[in-house]
Amino acid sequence: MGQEPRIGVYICHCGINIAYKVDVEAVRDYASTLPYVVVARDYKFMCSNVGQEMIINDIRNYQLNRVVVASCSPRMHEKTFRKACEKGGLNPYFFQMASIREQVSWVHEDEVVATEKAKELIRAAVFRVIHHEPLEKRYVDINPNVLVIGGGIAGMQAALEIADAGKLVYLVEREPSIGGHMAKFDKTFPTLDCAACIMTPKMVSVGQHENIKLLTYAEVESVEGFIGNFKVRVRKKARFVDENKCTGCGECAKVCPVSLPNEFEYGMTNRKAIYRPFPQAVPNVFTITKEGWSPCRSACPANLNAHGYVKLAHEGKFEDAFALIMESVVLPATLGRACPAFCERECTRGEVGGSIHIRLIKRFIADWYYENVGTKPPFRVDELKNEKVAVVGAGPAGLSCAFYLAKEGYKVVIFEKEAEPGGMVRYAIPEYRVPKDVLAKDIEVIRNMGVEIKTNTPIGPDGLTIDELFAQGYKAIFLAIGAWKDRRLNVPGEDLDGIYTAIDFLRRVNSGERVKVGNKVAVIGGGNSAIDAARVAKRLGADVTVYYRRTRHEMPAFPEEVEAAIKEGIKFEFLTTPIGFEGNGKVEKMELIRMQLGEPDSSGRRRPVPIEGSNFKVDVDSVILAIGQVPDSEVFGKFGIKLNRDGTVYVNPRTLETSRKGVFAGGDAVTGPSTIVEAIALGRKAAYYISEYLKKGSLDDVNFPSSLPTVDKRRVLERRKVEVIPRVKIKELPVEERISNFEEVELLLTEEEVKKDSGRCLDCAICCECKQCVKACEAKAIDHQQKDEIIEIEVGSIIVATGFKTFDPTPLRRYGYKKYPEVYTSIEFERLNNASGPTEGKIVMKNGKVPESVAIIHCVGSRDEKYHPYCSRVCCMYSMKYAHLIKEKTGAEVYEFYIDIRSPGKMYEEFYNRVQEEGVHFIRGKVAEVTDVAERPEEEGKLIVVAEDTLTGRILRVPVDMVILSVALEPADGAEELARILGIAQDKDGWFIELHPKLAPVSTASDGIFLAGCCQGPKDIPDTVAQASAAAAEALSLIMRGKVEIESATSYIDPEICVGCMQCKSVCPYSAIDYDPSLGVCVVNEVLCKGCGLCAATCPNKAITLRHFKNEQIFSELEGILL
Amino acid sequence: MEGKGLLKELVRLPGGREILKCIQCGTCSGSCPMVEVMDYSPRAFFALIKSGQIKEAVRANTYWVCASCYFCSVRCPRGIKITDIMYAFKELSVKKGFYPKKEPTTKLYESFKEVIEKYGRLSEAKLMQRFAFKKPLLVLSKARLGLKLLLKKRIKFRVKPIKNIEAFRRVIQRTKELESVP
Amino acid sequence: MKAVFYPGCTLETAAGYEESIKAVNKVLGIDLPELDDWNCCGATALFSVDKLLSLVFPARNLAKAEKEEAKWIVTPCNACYATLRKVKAILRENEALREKVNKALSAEGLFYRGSISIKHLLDFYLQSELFEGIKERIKKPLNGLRVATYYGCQYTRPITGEETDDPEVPNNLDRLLVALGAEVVDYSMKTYCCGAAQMVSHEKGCLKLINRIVRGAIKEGADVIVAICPMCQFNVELGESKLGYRVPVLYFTQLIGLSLGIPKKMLGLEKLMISSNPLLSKI
Amino acid sequence: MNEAKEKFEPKLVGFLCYWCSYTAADLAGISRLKYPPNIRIIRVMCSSRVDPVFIIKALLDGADGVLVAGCKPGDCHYQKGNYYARRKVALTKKILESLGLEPGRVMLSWIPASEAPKFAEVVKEFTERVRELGPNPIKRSSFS
Repeated sequence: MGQEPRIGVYICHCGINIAYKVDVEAVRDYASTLPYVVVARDYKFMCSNVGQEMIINDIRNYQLNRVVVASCSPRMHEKTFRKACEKGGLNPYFFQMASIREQVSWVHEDEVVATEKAKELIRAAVFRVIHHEPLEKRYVDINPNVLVIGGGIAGMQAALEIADAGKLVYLVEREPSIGGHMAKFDKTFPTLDCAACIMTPKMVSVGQHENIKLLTYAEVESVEGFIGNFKVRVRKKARFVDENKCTGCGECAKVCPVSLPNEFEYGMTNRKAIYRPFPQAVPNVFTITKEGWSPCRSACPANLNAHGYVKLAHEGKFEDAFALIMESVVLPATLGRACPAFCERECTRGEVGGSIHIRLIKRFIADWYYENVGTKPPFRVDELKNEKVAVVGAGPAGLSCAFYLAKEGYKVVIFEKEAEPGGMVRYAIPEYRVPKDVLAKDIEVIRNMGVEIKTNTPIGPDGLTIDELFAQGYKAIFLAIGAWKDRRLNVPGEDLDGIYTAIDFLRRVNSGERVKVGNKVAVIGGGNSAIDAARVAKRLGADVTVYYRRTRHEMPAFPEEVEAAIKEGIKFEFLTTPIGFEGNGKVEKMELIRMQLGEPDSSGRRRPVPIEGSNFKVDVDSVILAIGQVPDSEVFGKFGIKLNRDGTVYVNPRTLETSRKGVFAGGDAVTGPSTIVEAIALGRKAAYYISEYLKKGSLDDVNFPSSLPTVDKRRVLERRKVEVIPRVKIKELPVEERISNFEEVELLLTEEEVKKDSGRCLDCAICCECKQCVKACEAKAIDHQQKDEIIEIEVGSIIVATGFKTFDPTPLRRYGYKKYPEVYTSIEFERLNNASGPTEGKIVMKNGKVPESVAIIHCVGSRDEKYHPYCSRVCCMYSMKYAHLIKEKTGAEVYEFYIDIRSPGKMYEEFYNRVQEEGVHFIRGKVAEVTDVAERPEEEGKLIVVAEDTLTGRILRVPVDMVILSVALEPADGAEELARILGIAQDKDGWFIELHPKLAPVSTASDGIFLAGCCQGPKDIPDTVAQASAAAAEALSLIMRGKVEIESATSYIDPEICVGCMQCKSVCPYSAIDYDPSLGVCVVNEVLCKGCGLCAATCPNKAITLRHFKNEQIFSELEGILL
Repeated sequence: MEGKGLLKELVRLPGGREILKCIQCGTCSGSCPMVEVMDYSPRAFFALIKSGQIKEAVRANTYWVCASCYFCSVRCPRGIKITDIMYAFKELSVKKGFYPKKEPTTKLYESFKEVIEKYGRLSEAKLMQRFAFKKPLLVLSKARLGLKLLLKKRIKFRVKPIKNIEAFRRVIQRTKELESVP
Repeated sequence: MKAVFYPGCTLETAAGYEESIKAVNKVLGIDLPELDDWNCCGATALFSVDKLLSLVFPARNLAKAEKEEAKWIVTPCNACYATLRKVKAILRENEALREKVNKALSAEGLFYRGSISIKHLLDFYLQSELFEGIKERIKKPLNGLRVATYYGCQYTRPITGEETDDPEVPNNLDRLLVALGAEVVDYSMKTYCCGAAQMVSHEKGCLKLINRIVRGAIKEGADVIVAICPMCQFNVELGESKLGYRVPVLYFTQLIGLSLGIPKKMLGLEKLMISSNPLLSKI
Repeated sequence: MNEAKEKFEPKLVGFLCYWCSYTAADLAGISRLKYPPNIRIIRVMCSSRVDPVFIIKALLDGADGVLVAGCKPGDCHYQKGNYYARRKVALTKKILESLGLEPGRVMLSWIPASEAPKFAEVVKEFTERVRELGPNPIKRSSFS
């Protein structure tokens, strides 16, 4: 403890802030009775010079060696009083502060209680200060870089001030351009000078200043550290345009097919998905709004960009649409007919008028292309490569894989056992669904890409082997042998004549054979091939019944196919299954048993179980078994390729590699019977991995390009009001015609219908990645793959200038905002009046007419306890600005409905007078409501503003053409989040709190963080700019100081006690503790130590003390409290 | 009755203190369906009180013609429960007996009270009969309507009191006793 | 979930409200017993002249309902609805008054706990299961009928925390009628006051109010104004005949009845002063 | 006794981290929020400095309850000190139970700098809770 403590205690009245609750004299008298207290005084303002002098003199006169001040919070004046002690020749750490304002007088009602609490806190401080020790000062260097958050007028001003002083500024703005609200204004009050004329040059100089690092479309994610040394992480959102390459020419926007409400114009106009908020934007570059993938695209197994080609179709750009399709799938014309169209099931339009005819649009695009362009591939081979790849099987999977490899430049040969390529599509899908010539064109495109198809060349026993293929120099092999082997029932009589398997049956019909099915045909099964077989048999003139062992609900066949079958007069018998066939040589009778559904099986469907004794027989001429297929794959087993139990080929699910190196597999051969589009998807995936394999030899760290998250339909429907538009009706061949032939059932959409239906697209993802912009961009600036990037910066101080947003008056239903089109918010009117706004500055109504009378309603959302109790400060003035502009531009009658006119400011009152003299009607009364219900003839067709003229006591009904709501200012979105990140405080209304309203108006409670502009509270442009300069000055003065004093409270390890267990070392967040092996103890590196005290609390032996927060100091403080 | 004293009393009324928060914006008056038949609009009425012209205020019919649609209360930017204050005034004025004699509503409400205290329920017919004693002309003017309603079987002259009318009257009696004790 | 019905004094003389409620409940198989021996709630009038009594009267009904172990007390009248809600709120806030009131009620051996909740008949029908029931039983959807939904002021006001809809622009009745197939017009006068009891003493002033209520409906081309409160219906209909308008004013239960195919006789439509025939022919 | 419980005004000690909770307390003052006067605040730089010994000492010296408050998880000014604080407080509660003291007398709370109302709320709630628990038995015994 050193020499005998001599303590001086000083109680501050803080004007009356403390004195009105705390009996300061009583407290002073009490303090003087405390141990070692030599002198105790009270004074009005201890923080004033006089107060400080008092301390300094007492130190000298009474040889004080300890000082306690009871006043505000240490955040406020601890530094002040420490300095005072220093001046008095005392080590500043011989000082302790008791907060009796923030912690007593301001928060407690009862005077007596408050006084008692004050006494205790002072007692605690006295007890504590006794144990204080001298510490030497510590300084840290100030990093001279500054971060400014927010690129509005405040942020720009601050940034320029600092940059001009030669210091580096990072300016972070979350919008694509700087400029903030002021960039939206046309004129500014009271001088009516044009905002653009002030803003544009400022914005340009910010954009070009060598000391300003501009980070637009970026947000601060986290801030660590202290005054002088902050570490900041900034997320730079992907704008999908290279800022350095983009020249701002705008060609991209011209071709972008997606438009949406323009936020900058508050939805009064539309913008494209690729956009620039306004022509003078800085940086003058474009940005793409991309919210992920549209549901249609995510739903597609091949992730085919339906959104994209639907938009292009709408624009009539069918050739580009075809190219876009071919980027993800082959056989577009086929898919346009026979695809289950998972996309349409997910289409958001489904909920508002029925999904878009995505499949038929694809069909139209393909047919159009073949008719108008031919079958040349829509894109060129990237660059030719030497490697050869063999593909086994010319079905959808094989063709797809081959096509995309060929596109990459590989030499690809397909080996097909059948006479014609196309696999199942060619041989199992009936003509009436996919005509052969259509498939032929689809395949022609693939051939033209350079793919060679060898038909009638099986691989296997009666052909080449895998080894031979490798021997012939093929570097990789893709197996796409499909699933052609029909499952069997294994019941008696299954081998009788007249019993076909579905695939075999369809194959024979599709090969042109006239199959005799007789009159009564039974089809067994519920899958797509069952339905196909049934409909084909129907067309062969038979009376067809489908027998399925489950119910319609469980049928795997596509609902629409089943529908069509029923339409065509095909009968269905559910919950029945054959248990045997009779007849001599040829089948005549079929015995069936009824089933009922039991427990769900592995497939999740309820397993059917036979009902005892429910057997019955039916007469049949032929039976078609369509109970599923499996790959015909044993032979490949022999080639050393691992197979699964069900005969499918085993592959690595990620890379599609088989057990044999260089051999890949996909399609039905891997998945079992599936859809065309799934096969094609696997084909393309295989192509990707094969190509990578051939380039890299290994696929360990290779991954198929990942998909984007799917956009949430709800959000899409909330974006704007969506009215219900029914889908275009499709025409079908009349039933009687169909069943007599194999003509295509579904008829084409006309070009008009395509354009109409595609026009219903809701642009779920906003950007549809149609790549038109890429095509249009000379500068090659667009990069749809761009990702968010995290930028780490280090600064010494931070200026927050995040501004405000305007109040949304929709909840104030009585003013009819959004109900009556001629009711505008003030900020909307700013745009309406702006020369570069939606009407080029003409003040006109939605119907184009000039308003003859306009009402301006003040205090909308301000001075209202239900919304914002505060006055928004700028509304009166801008309202009068509007009044002037409206008069000037239209000569309309203008009515200002106000409660009180607030025009405190240089030349403001004068402006008020001017507007009065211009003949604007000032009506003192808050508007009760705006209605369109006329009571008098002159009110017809107008908006009637109802209010009491409080000066005459009359109730007025003023008919007007246009109403402007002068809406309140509120804290910007995300203010709360930012407050948390920065550790600064918000007041009850959400504005950031300054350290002191008078003495430190732009500082915050966190040292080194300053405020500028409306984020601290509503204010006009002059005040904002002034505050911005002030904040800049604060930051600069900090920089000029070069270093800043920091807490000297660091940890110290007593080597006598330390056992070197290193627990402290393990917990220290700043790795400020090292182990000294020579001594076997831990040592604190004081430069790194930030004095949190974690180590001290952790040390099991209590070998660590945190200076100024030592145990005995805390303990004695406790005793002081609890005595 | 001394104005200042009354102001104190008003402020003590439930929600009464809120009167002092009024910023005279006139939203209440603009929203008031009955404002046209009021001597003073609700806003002006509050102005009288705030400026201490209490006597003038209580003589006004403002609070009596309040139809209690609560529009003002919903819309008041200061969150003043205006309608409730109007009720408080009515009650106070009855207690002190200074309500505007010419205001028919007061009579109507009295008749109303008499009827339900007698029968436990209201009957428009009985109400009108009683009201007739107090405001003969006004009621006479409604005769044609009465006839029309009668034809539509929408008037019942015979009212039977509620079952437990005795118990009900006891409750009323007890209430009155309770009221007499402050 | 037991509910008791609190008709309020004006129901029996209201133009077919009671009849239509009974008929609709019958079709829907709803059992909504009338609160035994209920008394007048006192409405606006009593509140004005006698504070304590104005609390005791409604409290008596609430206490009786609680005694019958009802969870809800359902009323077809806005005034009753508002009064009951208001009294419940006051007695919730103010313990002293609650004690006083219970002292008074003890004279009849009653005690008010404050457990009961108060429902307007409209909200009662809008409970999901009942609402579904109505939808299922619709026989004659009100297609092509343009309706103005007139809620009156006291359905959503005063704000006591028990309201189910926006105080200025409610939507519940709209939902119901849309479900019945009617076309609900964008009606600005939904919650504008009809003048209530002031119709007696200040007819002139009130007619002005009725005028804008009706004009608002006519402006949107409504075939009918739909009311959910006897006082509103009475005033508007009366006002119309004085002002010379002919827009029928029906109770929402009468429209439910029509959509359920209940014969007009059983809905008391003949009691209306403005004939409903024109719109019947429209359906 | 019951009477006594009515009147009992617990004495509470609050160890507040300087960066978040202490700031919140200041803000509560600046916003003139009212909360029970029972709490006495001791400033620590980080909640992790609060050694279980502090808490136990406070209770032995007769505090009826101890509040430890720090930054919200993830916002600690010293990166993750508040997580350590959480463990330390949990540990302390165990010790108290073994001493036969209600663990309810110790409370840990995250109070961000900007959430003055929360601070006031926490103090109210904690004061009530401890009032329910009644006077600290150790103190009682020491007086008997």
